[in-house]
Amino acid sequence: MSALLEAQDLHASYGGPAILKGISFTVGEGGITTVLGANGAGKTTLLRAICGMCHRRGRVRFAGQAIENKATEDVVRLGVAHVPDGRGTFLHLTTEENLRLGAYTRHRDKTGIAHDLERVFGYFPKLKERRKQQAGTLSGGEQQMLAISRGLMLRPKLMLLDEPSFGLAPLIVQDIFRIMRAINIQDKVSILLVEQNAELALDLADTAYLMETGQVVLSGPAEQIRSDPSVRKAYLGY
Amino acid sequence: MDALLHQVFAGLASGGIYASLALALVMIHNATNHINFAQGEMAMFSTYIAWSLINIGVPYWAAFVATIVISFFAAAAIERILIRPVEKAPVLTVVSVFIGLLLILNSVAGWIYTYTIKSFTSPFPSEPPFGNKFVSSHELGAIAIALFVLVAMYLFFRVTPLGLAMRAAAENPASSRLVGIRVGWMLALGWGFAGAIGAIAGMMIAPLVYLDPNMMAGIMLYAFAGALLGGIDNPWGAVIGGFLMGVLENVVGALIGTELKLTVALVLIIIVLLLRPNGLWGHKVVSRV
Amino acid sequence: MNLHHLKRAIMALFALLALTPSAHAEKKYDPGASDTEIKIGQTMPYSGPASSYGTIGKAEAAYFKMINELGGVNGRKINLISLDDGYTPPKAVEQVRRLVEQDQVLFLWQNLGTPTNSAFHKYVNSKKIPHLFLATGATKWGDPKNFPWTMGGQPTYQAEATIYAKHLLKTKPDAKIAVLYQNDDYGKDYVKGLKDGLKDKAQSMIVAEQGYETAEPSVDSQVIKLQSSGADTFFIFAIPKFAAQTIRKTYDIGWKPVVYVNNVSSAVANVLQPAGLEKSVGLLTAQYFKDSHDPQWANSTDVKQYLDFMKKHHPDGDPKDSNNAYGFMQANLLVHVLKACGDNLTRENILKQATSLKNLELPMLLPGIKINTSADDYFIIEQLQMARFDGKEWRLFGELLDY
Amino acid sequence: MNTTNKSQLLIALAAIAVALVLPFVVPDYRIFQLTMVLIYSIALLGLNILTGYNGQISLGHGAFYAIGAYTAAIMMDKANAPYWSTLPVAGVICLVVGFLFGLPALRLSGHHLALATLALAVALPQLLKYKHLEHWTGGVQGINLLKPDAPFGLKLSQDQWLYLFTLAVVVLMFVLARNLIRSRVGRALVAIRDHPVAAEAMGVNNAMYKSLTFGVSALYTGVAGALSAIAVQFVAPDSFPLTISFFFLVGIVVGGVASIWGPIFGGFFIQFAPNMADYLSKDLTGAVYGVFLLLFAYVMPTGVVGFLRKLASKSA
Repeated sequence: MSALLEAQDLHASYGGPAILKGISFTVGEGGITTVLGANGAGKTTLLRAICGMCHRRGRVRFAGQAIENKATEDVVRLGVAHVPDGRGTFLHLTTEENLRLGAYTRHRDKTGIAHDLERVFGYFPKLKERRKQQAGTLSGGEQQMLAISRGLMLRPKLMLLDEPSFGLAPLIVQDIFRIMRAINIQDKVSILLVEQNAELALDLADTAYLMETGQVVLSGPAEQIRSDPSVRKAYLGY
Repeated sequence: MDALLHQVFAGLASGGIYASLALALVMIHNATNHINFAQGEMAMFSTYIAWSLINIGVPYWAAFVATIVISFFAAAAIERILIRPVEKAPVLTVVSVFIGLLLILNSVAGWIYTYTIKSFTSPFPSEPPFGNKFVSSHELGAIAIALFVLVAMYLFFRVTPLGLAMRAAAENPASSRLVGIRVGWMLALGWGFAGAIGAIAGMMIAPLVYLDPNMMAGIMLYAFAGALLGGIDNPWGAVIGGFLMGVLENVVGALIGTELKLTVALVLIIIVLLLRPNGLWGHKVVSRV
Repeated sequence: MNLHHLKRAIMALFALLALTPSAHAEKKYDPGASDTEIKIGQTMPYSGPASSYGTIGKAEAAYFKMINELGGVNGRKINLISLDDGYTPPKAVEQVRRLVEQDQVLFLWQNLGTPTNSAFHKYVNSKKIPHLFLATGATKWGDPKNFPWTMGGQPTYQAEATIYAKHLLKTKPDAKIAVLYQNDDYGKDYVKGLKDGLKDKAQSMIVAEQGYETAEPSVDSQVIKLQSSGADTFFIFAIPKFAAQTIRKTYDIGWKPVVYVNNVSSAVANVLQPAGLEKSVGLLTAQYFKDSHDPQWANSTDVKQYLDFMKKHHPDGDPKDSNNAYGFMQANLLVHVLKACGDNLTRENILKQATSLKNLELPMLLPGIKINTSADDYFIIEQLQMARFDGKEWRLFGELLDY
Repeated sequence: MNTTNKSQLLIALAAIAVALVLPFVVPDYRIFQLTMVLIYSIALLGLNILTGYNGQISLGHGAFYAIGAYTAAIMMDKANAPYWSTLPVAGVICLVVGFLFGLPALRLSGHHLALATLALAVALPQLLKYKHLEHWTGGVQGINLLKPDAPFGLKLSQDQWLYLFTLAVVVLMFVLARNLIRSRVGRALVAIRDHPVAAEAMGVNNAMYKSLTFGVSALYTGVAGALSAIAVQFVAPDSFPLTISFFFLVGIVVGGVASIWGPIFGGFFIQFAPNMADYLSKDLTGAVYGVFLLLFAYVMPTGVVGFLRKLASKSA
């Protein structure tokens, strides 16, 4: 499996103290990589650093291109869909408008967009019901579905997902993770998943990294990480 | 009764003025979430540009189009150069920049063109239509143009991807970048369009109230009130709000006298806003936390 | 007459003055005066809502610059310190105190605005600083008993309105009157003058009054209301912008009353042209100085002087703006007063000279208007002449009317 | 008392010491200007309590300033009331008006609140000129007042005395404001500004607090207005143009939003920036003032106080 995304010695900050202190990782082409860690470990910043949403230093390559100096929208245009924490919903716009915005970079492709809309409605039929509704009125779970769908509308090569399970009921979380796997397999989208729920994340991922205070402390295939005693104790609770 | 009817028509005519400037306010609001207090002065300055062009012999419609284009680029440049540095500053700082811009435009216009009033050409016939005594051709024409701008703007925001992207950029810049929207350009574009709409408004207003550096002071207040009354995020609402404002002001003046007409009109609007916090036709925003 | 001639004429005047006895009198100075300089203070609305009047101060400064280049007054340069008050009373107080206490001007001159001057009226009188020829037409500036140091600088609004009242009573005693006025001291002074002039008939003759605020975009609504009152005579007491709107609207709605428009808003270029000359036919007003762009004065020497002055010395200003002509005339008047003071440049003497003008004729004033003042008459211009607009120019008619 | 509190107290005492010396070393006309700075800073403090700490934008504080000024003027002119007695009355009247205005206003937010307050500022001059109130307000002509002499036979000029009197009021008002902001009430205000929903959930009565804030804010501005009437010795509708409300807003931005010291700097700006602009250009006075605003926004987007804090934290 060749690397789709590769970061080396990545540092990041928001102008103040360093949040990422030189970390390296890769996301394989077609694979699912997960980053685990406690609150404040720097997981969200890691995703933001890839997309140029904070000050960063180091090397990041995506699909063979250096992106460490690219603006957010240019990284996105290369095919990186970032589903941010807090879901980034356009609350005043309708569900459908939110989805159309996902496909903004190829807004001339009318038939393609229509097709993709149907595809995401296939994954999340709830969204079709809420199509004309203001997105601010959707429930938390629906907004998460909307956020993932919006990312999909980009037809990305890589999706960055920031805690998709956050604040959602277990059943909905399972649903979402099932669909993420489907997206990975059917749509050939590689995934970088940041998650608190280590159990679920390790089930889904093929590779895992463990972060503590801005550094990678452990990495390897998901199975191996799962069996690591310290991880079991700290993150899996058994 | 005839007099009251006449007041209603006069109110509609002034309402058309408020509506056209209100549209520029809606444009910037939808693109940037700000209320641009300098909008009136920008429109005034655009009108002086048109006046200068007409004065050196450029035919009216050529000057009209040229002014719109110049205003578009000038407004976009203002956003890029003057507003961008405070993009991330607290909203009050931005308001302060707007006030600064207002003062600069007003003062520079007075310096270049002096404060004496100038008549401004109307593209419409000088005879009132159908021989009526209620509305002049220009007033009717100005209303028609305001409605035309309204429809164009509505379609732009509702139907085109660019319009959608602009609304998105205003609401949530971070998310917008994540779908590939160049937010900086959306803001500049929003200002550009608002500048262009303001220019149209100015050129329609000036023949009625005459061109002078302070021409927009009162109009801006009414446009602001009208836009909020109708709903600042909705061009239709803002236009209807503008017309309502014009009629309200005239009818109140006719019924209770002029001494307190402004006060009464404003109190009425605030009562409406208390009952309908998003304006009469604004979009209700419900958000879950 | 070109500039060269103007310069020569002024120099000749100086030569004459050098021969007058006062020039040899003992030199006496109060603060602000010296062998080389006369310091004068002024507040003007260079910013704020009344900034359109700022050009008066600029025209006056330009005039003194010209005079100084020609050698000044009795060998002294005029130093006009003109400060912005933004047309707000607190700022005016502050700036006047600066002028008096820090800059130590000899006297104050042409301060603009009723509210602004009102704010420091008492202060300058308690300090005994001459407060001369104010650029406002309120009546209270002519009260030598209570405020001996303050003098107005133009016909009062009330007096002007009284003249209209008299004219109306003579020509149309059964008129039904509608009044449009600016809702501030300026407009209300006119209304008061009109009512005073109509005396006991005011109640019955005035059938409708409508005020407007300067912040209002248009006065269409007021005009319609006034029309519906059935009035056949219409008084417009407004500033140029609203007067032009009113004249046009009155015509457009087919209302044909006898229209009186106040002097401030009677300029052909600034008001009647924007309103439409054909819509202005028959307007009445009272004048005291020449409208520089009225064709009938095109050949008069002083108007040419004025236009020449504007071109050479105040090129940023609009010569059509009657405010500039006003400033030109006022600066002229002041130079006369200062010359008359000779070398006795005390505040007392300045006031004395300002209050003993006899039959002075000034450029830009209508032919025949003479300035007379005395210790108990502080009004400098007390003559006006009625005029009717014929579609091209104001036709003066009748006598000069004193008040 | 922790170290920042201590150093703040030291700065405050030093500032008061300088302020006490000033009237004895500068001429009367400068004292008058400094008195105006103090007066503006009280008004700005009031606006800052509302806008800075409670997050409600007001474009209409000029109205409260005017109400305070007219209260003082009418009391002194019609009832021969001593000047000092007008301050509490002006404050209470503005408190009540502000509170009553705040009651409905709290239903409005953002732009709508801005419009409602703007309407207040627009309507007030009209009311002052209203024919049925003319008897009290003096209508368009306004009211002239006399400046108070120093009491107890003190050998002070009128300007010196009024300055010292104003300074005392400033110190009192600032101490009260500081205590208010550091109290539970103050924390509630900030909570309402930052997390309205959460504040409500935690049992903060938003509605009550917001209206009260409006009232207190108006009280401050009203007291400032009363002082201004005494200092300027004149009130008229033209003393309170719409621009004054805008300049108050600008003043808190320049000084520093949500800071106790900001209003002092803002007061200096409101007082001296127009003079500077006038000094630099007669043709473009307004434009120069506008450029000042832009420069302040660019160089010190968080106001003078924010700028100083940044400098201090960098040097620390």
